[in-house]
Amino acid sequence: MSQEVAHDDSHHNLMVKNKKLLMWLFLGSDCMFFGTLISTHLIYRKLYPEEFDPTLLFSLELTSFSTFILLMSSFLMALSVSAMHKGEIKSFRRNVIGVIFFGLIFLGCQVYEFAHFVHEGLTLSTGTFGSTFYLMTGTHGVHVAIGVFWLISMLFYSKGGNMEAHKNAVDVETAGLYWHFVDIVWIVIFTVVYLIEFIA
Amino acid sequence: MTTDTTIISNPKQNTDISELKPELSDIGLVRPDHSKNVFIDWLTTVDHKKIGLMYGTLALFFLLVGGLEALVIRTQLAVPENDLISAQRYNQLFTMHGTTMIFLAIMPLNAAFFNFLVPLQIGARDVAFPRINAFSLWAFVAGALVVNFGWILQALEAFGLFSASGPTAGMNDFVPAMGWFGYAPITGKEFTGAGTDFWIMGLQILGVASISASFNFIVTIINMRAPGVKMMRLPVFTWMTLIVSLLIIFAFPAITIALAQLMFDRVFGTNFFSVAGGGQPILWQHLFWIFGHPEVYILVLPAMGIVSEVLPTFARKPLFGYAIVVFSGAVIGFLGFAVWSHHMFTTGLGKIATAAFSLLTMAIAVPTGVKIFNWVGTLWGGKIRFHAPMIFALGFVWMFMMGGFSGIMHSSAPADAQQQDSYFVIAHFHYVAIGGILLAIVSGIYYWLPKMIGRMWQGKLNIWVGILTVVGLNITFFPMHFLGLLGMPRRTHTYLSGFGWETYNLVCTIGSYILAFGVLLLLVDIIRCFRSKIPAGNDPWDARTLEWATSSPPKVYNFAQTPIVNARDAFWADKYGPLDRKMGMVDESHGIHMPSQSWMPLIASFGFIPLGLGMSLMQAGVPYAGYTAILGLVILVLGIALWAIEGPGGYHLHPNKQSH
Amino acid sequence: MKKLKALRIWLMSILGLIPLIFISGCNLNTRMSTFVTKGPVAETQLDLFMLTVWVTGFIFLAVGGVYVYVVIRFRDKKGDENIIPTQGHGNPLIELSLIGISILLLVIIAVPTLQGIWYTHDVPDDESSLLGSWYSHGDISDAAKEEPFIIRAIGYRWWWEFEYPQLGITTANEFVIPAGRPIHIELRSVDVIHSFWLPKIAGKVDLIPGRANSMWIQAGDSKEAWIEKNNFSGSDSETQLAYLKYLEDEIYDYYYGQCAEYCGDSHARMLFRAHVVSDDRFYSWIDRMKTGHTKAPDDMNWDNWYQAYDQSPETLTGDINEGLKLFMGRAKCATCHVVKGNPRAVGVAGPNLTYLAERHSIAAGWLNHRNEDNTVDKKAQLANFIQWIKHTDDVKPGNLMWKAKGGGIGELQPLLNDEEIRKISLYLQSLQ
Amino acid sequence: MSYSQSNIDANHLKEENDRYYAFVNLALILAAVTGIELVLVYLPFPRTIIFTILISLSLFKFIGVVAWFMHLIYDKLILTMAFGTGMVIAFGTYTALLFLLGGDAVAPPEIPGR
Ligand code: HEA
Ligand code: HEA
Ligand code: HEC
Ligand code: CUA
Ligand SMILES: [Cu+2]
Repeated sequence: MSQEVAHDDSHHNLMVKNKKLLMWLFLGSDCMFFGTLISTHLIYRKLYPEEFDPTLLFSLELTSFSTFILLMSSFLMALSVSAMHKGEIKSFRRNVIGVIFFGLIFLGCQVYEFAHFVHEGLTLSTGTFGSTFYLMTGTHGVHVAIGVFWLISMLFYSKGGNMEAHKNAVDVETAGLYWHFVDIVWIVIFTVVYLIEFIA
Repeated sequence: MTTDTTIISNPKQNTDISELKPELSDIGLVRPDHSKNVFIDWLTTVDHKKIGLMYGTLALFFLLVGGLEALVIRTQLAVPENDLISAQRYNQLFTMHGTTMIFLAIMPLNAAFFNFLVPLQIGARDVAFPRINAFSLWAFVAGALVVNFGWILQALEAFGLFSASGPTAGMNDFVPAMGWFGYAPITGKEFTGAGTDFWIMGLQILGVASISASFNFIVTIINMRAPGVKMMRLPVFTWMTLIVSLLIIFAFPAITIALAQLMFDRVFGTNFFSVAGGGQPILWQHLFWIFGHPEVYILVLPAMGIVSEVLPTFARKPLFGYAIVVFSGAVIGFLGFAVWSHHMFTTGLGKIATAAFSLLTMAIAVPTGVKIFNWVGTLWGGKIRFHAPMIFALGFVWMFMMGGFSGIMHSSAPADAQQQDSYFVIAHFHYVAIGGILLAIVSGIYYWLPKMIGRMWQGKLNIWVGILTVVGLNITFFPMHFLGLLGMPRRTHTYLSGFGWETYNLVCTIGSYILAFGVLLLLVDIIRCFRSKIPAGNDPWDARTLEWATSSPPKVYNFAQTPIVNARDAFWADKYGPLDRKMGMVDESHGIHMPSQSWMPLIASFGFIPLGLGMSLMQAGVPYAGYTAILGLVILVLGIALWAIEGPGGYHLHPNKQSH
Repeated sequence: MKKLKALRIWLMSILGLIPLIFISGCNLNTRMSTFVTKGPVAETQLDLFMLTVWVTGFIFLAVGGVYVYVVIRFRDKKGDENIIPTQGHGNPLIELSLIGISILLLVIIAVPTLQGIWYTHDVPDDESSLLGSWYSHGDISDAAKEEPFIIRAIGYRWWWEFEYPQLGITTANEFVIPAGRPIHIELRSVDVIHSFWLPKIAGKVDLIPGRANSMWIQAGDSKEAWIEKNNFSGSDSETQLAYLKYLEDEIYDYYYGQCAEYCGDSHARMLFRAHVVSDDRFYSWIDRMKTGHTKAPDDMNWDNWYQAYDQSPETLTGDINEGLKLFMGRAKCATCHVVKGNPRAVGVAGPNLTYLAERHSIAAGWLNHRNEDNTVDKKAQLANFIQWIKHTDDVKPGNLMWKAKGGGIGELQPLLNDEEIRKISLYLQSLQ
Repeated sequence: MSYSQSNIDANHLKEENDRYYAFVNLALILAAVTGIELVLVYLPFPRTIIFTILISLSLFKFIGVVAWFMHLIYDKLILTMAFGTGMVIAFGTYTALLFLLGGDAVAPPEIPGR
């Protein structure tokens, strides 16, 4: 194992782990992905303000709840990264289970929301609103699902004492960054897609 | 450390590696390392040099394909009202010509140089993530296959063996025919058939390849530099690689999402760009060019990097104004994000927006001019040696400048109203593409191929390549300026006589054959170089940068001992500089750690093929295509999962002692 | 002799450029040349273009000159092999001044560019641009008087419709405009993106579905502008005469245009024409387009003709009548085409055919029958009609007249025979 | 190498423990802000004011998560640059785009022609 470290860290000019830098670059790039999606939605809202009235459909309570859930999952994620750095594998596992659990609740809410909306007649091909809304929130949902999947596999991997702070802290941290990013994207979506529709 | 002290002179080195025992990966499979089978070795390689060579070979192949398509286009246009090929075939040809040249020829040619050179120039053993690098290569292959797959169906269709049913029934265009920027709504399923789907899926896959490769290069350049290789000591080519990689990761997402939206429009009936449901086709144009304009700088900055290496070497002077050249490269890159609408001057942007984009576009001339001036400054006071790489580099400066000037003519929006979508645009970007990028790439090939394969060029064929390409490109594309200004629109499969276009077109066509002959001779010369008996030696050109310090071709581990760099033109300083500027060596007595080879990148990326083909064939009504797509997704996910589980592995080499 | 290598290449390249200069000496006064401008918009655009040419040409000579000088002056001479030149790294002062000069040169382009953007954007904002200020023929609505003259260009795959909403007429592929009058063009598309390009009169603007684009054109200078430009002074009548002569000599003409945005298979064959005429001829054209073909063949009243057509078609004899019968009946032409006057030819899927025989081309400008003196070559016209109806799909691959989901003439059972086609064509020729 | 077990214990433990409180505080604030936002939209203030406040609050949450949960303030500058470049380009580009696609350019529903 020591040889892997030797390779991975042989001479990092900036002492930032490769994986971590990679993840941050990916997140920078992901800003453009979500930027495109969100701006497409906003543009069509601006062009056709009358096309669809989302306030009739959206439930702010539900969305606020899932926003809250996601924020708290982020908190737990921060704790588990911290735990990993301290080498407290047990605490790490506890927190990650929390994150996964919250992530699943969020996904559940989204599935419920989608099902409800479709039932109420908002489908992918309902004007531009349906298209942009579902693709945007759906892409976000897929990000959450991938995150959950990632954390679950990490949880399993950590079971047999496979994880060691000096070796795997960076892996956990990378997953954590990803998870937080998904959270901040939702912070933006919550405001510009949901909240501002409700301003009186 | 000077030229001949690369320490690696153990002739038994290669055999040593292959005598290493195969190891087991974390999932218990035998790693494909040190395979005696050449094919397995290349398919599973994670060596950036081999990956670079494969990129280069494939890209040259696609350059031929794209060039052949161009020749058919030119032949069709040689005389008015020609009916050599049908309108549909012509439209497919220019679409595929543009797509092939940009995504399958020039970008991978650049990638070939990135791969081969960047780790060498920064004194690294490999890129930061060798397996991701392999994945990028094979994803590129998968994407190229998907984009071009339609030709097979089109051939079948021509013989009456296949026709579309299902969602695109009745539309038998299996090769895309909507232009390389695929303006909505002609990409909608009311107007075009499965060709568009192949194009969407293919570009999507190519995008994944480019983005993942770029992450890799950025991390490599930031993190893997040898001691002493400060950022401001990086060779300019490496700098340009860094900037281009950043451009890629920030520009490609726009087209990735746009393509996804388009795909949803076609497959799931959404309304992003379909007018009936309220979609605005103009949005596609914005999203495309938000990607598309940075893309043209993605194409040209590596070329500028190449030239910035070649000119100093053959003028025997350092690059004039290194810092400012680097800085202007960055400015070009980031200004490139602020000018996209200059491709849309005729779409009714409104006065303010038109004015803003017009001025911002002009602003790009300043940093570009800085580069030109600094190249001239580099030559000034030098001792210019006219070897083959230099000839093409000098040609680049001249021809690129001409292409840049027609760019400035475009940037004046009212003038552009007469030029947009005419042959004037074609002239503009072929000057920058061929006079610029291609000449620079040829220069790069002449410069670095000896390093890559360890053999030296022979004969004087390069003179003819130079004459024929430069003369050919001018004869082909110079008259196109006039064609455009005399009113000939682009993308027209034929034209009436009597508009004063006949002579020009004929001249263009003749020129294109001259140019093609030049390219053909280049290939001949390359083959001759491969068969050459003259060893290149480590440093055939008396060059300046680190890659020339190691052997030609470099060993798997690049440098037997990681160099410690003390100057900008590290190798030059080592050869001619004062003592305190010479290179040192890192003590690596514990041996060199090499990454293990792996099947997983190959497997994962080949999942893209059934995925891409399945999604597209579904649109053409082929049964079970949907399942094929799902299968592809499964392969992809499985490949990545196994990749994660198998672990990076690795083994140690002791170049100057015995391997363990 | 390494140095000679490069020099030889450059020499060859320059030799290669000579034939190009030859060609460029060629005639620039061609049908769609942007060098020969016939209106203020194109003129502004050309002026700007020439400005960019001069500025970049100057830079080209300056930078290119230095470049060539440097390459020759600093070439490696024999015996220099081991001399290592001074390793200079740059000179901030030179850099900054060159940047400064570049910016200065760009400003020279930028300022007129901004003026040009504002000027070419829409009809000048003045009294004389309003329709009411010059239109003196028949009634127009009060609203129209306060607007510029509007033509709505509508793009179809692969032909053009031109509507004159204020005057209530519609034509296709060839439209008529008065000289010296500013015109606001509304650009609409029904399917994909097209682009309206009339090089001698104005650069292009796209027709984008779902989007309300517009542009303005004007053929020839207005009288005031002409006087100012030529510094003309003389009595009113002299001025009028001289101005008319200018219009007569330089402006009244038949202009060629083309769709400039790729729009599918027959994009190359989506041309159009603008006929620039005097006010009087414009007015009379409007009159005729408004009334259309009041009479059926044989000078019959339409009501009578239809009565005969419905009850005793055999009484309608002669090629033209036979052609019209086919047009109305089996050939289904009337289901897609309007012939103004004919109460039953009201289909709107295809171009309006009113006074078709007076146009100088058909098939959106692809098949031409114009003599140089602006008359119609009748023989060529007949041949073109026949070719169009018979080989619609070859003339324009994929077009909607041939195949239109069961409505096209290519889907007729049985297809029209040669004799029938000739008769229809003769009928079409009677539309004048 | 530099990441030996003992090192972690010595330096990181204290650091991580300090961070713990920052995280808890931030979590509380985030929850509170979300609550405020929810209430805010129903308040009868002028649209623009609420809009501005909402955007600022969301920006605040955004920065909070990025800076603390994602350790940007503790970490190397290069990471902020990597992410920041993406953020700036995305924000700049799409804000511009939002202004470019104005409602006035949408064609009136009358189908062109007829
Ligand atoms: C491949 C690379 C490449 C490069 C480097 C460029 C460089 C430039 N391009 Fe080009 N361009 C394309 C590829 C490229 N382009 C392609 C592919 C298209 C068409 C896409 C399609 O429609 O299919 C296109 C189209 C295109 C258009 C749209 C035309 C239209 O469709 O109507 C415009 C408009 O402004 C434009 C402008 C410019 C400008 C201002 C530059 C500048 O960067 C040039 C700057 C360089 C110089 C000016 C020369 C050197 C400078 C000096 C010596 C300094 C002094 C000079 C001055 C002060 C003027 N380009
Ligand atoms: C960087 C990219 C690049 C390059 C290098 C080229 C290279 C060439 N292009 Fe390119 N071209 C584009 C990018 C490029 N093009 C793009 C983006 C478009 C727009 C597409 C669109 O509108 O959507 C375009 C469009 C375009 C058109 C306009 C088509 C139209 O609008 O109707 C034309 C017409 O002349 C043309 C010609 C050529 C020619 C003659 C070459 C020559 O340089 C080619 C030289 C030849 C070779 C390099 C190959 C050599 C071949 C042989 C030696 C044959 C022998 C080999 C065998 C038998 C195996 N191109
Ligand atoms: C399905 C509808 C349809 C039918 C039926 C049809 N046309 Fe057309 N016609 C069109 C369309 C669409 C065009 C424009 C085609 C193009 O230029 O791409 C056209 C173009 C023409 C033109 C050229 C007009 C011009 O100004 O360029 C003529 C002439 C013409 N049609 C005559 C006829 C005749 C005669 C018939 C009957 C034999 C006929 N059409 C039947 C749809 C139809
Ligand atoms: Cu219409 Cu091209
Ligand atoms: Cu551009």
